[in-house]
Amino acid sequence: MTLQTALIKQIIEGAIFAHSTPLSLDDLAVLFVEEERPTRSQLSALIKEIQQDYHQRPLELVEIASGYRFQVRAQFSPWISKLWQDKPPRLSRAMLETLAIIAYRQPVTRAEIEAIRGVVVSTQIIKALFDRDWIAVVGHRDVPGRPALLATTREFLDAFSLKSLADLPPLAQVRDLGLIEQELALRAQSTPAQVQE
Amino acid sequence: MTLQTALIKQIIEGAIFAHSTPLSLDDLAVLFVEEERPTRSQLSALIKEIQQDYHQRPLELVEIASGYRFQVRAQFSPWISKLWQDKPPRLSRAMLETLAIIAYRQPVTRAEIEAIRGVVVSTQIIKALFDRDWIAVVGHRDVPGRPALLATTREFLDAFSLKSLADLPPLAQVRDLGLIEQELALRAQSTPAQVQE
Amino acid sequence: MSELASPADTSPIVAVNDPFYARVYGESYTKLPDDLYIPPDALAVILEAFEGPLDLLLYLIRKQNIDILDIPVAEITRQYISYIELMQALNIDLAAEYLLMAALLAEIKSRLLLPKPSQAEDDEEDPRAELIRRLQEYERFKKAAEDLNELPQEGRDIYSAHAEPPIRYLLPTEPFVGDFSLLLDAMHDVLKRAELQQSHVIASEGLSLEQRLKDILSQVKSGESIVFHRLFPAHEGRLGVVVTFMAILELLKQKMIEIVQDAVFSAIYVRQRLLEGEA
Repeated sequence: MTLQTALIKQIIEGAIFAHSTPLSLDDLAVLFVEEERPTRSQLSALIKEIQQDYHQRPLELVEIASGYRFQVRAQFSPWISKLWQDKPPRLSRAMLETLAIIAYRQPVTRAEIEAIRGVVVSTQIIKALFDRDWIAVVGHRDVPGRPALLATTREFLDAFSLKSLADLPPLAQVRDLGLIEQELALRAQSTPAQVQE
Repeated sequence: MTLQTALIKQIIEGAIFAHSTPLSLDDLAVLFVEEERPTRSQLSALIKEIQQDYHQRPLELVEIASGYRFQVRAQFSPWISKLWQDKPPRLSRAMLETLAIIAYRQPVTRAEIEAIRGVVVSTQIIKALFDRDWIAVVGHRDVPGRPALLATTREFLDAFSLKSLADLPPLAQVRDLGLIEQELALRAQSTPAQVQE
Repeated sequence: MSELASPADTSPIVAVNDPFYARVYGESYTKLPDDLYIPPDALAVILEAFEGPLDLLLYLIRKQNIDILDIPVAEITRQYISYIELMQALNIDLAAEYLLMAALLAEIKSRLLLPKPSQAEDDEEDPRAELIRRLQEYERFKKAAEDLNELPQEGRDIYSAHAEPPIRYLLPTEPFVGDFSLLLDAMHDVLKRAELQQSHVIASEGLSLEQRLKDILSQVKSGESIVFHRLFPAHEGRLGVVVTFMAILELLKQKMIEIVQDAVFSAIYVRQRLLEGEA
């Protein structure tokens, strides 16, 4: 490594700011010709330094799924949001539910989503999720009709500030079906009148 | 002004970073409710402080025609430009020549541009410059046909990182139009361009 | 994007975040009072506030604050069907799923009303089990969707920070051989300067192109890059400029030299062109 560490640090800081999407360590490494290229651990160490440097500033350098990005610290959002006249559209419940099922159950087919939600999933919702690059077709289920298998993308994780799917809020536990039946049977025995009108 | 100066400073710093186009003092002022709103001179003073704060960093807070923006310092370009491996197509030479003539000779008519370039200026070129909002009609020459007088816009200045037309390299010092074109072409690479002609 | 906007946004009837009830003009709305005229549109809004029959069922169950496992099927069925009937009475175009669910509930109710075969009890699944399983499953994702909505969203809660990319330089030593207009333009400037120097011009004679070719080559021979303008001795005036320029063009044509520039607006250099393989 012939470049000075200070210069490398400035280059990666500038690059993360200049690029419109997050940059991974690999993205950062290719900015340097081979003989000048820092190792991943060197890059990581420099990123930690930069994170320290911005400690007092209204920005933070965060790691999300596809890499590192600078973002304005959340406490300034009330003011910053005034920069835009139009508030971003709220995500509808239908869209959020569909997205949640894809996120937690991926890969899933549209029919499987419909089975869980109990209603038809509108084409517009699926299209809106594709438009945002939040979902992608990752294959086809080997059943008649070969329906598309849907999964979430890195852009989805980025949009929700997640590093990986493991960072999703835990899905509520379902009581085991066998237990449910036992329980139902027990309750039916103890309160047989309950189902009567 | 009930907000602490330190907080106002952080808000404007965050806002300039968060917004995709430069912010003027007026743009910054409206982030604050009236009773908290800093004056223009207070904002200016805070901006100077922020400029100082970034003295050691690879970016600088610069003022251009339509306001303030952060920009990565030019010396890091050799590394950071590698982020855009697939360079957007360059602006055509004809387009750049036309633009350079308008910039230095404004206001000019199309016929005058053609006289300087020695060739007909295609309608597509003029249209492409209008499409980018780099030129505008500012009047009409009082000659038969009343041809439109073309001039460059603030967007042109922004696109080429100029604060005002006075910041164009003086024509006397400019060795040639070709160099201006080179310069323009390079800077314009950051804006996706479709090549005319 | 129209499907993103909740219908509740534009109506006095608001599906509150808490999905277990709706509000009409601020009043908690849990059943359809007989004496209240509700415009059909408003009911459609209520219906749209539900994401389907499972959602409506969950709402009816939660409203009574009972465990899913304890569904009083008969009562829930009655409520559910009264909702559906009202919707139909108001000509609301019900999704088929709502009707299917009504049929399923009716079937479960009737099975539960049948006397249980005392011995075969273990073999037969409780008719509610499948419905409970589906309700539970749906409720998990309903909750997951709410959790997802709580996460910081870019553009809503989180603003990414960017700076303009640096102004780009030419790649160092990228030759622009062949860009003659560049040189011609540069010439203009040189000529202009030469004119300013006119008073210093002395009688110029014996300026030969051959000699100038050799001179230039010898200047760049060492591998040094020479600033373009330096090649033009000011004292030679216009003629000297022309001869020098022609020599440069000739050497370029013969590929003996090349013109390079390290950065925009930096000086133009002339240097010896290395042969293939020498570089």
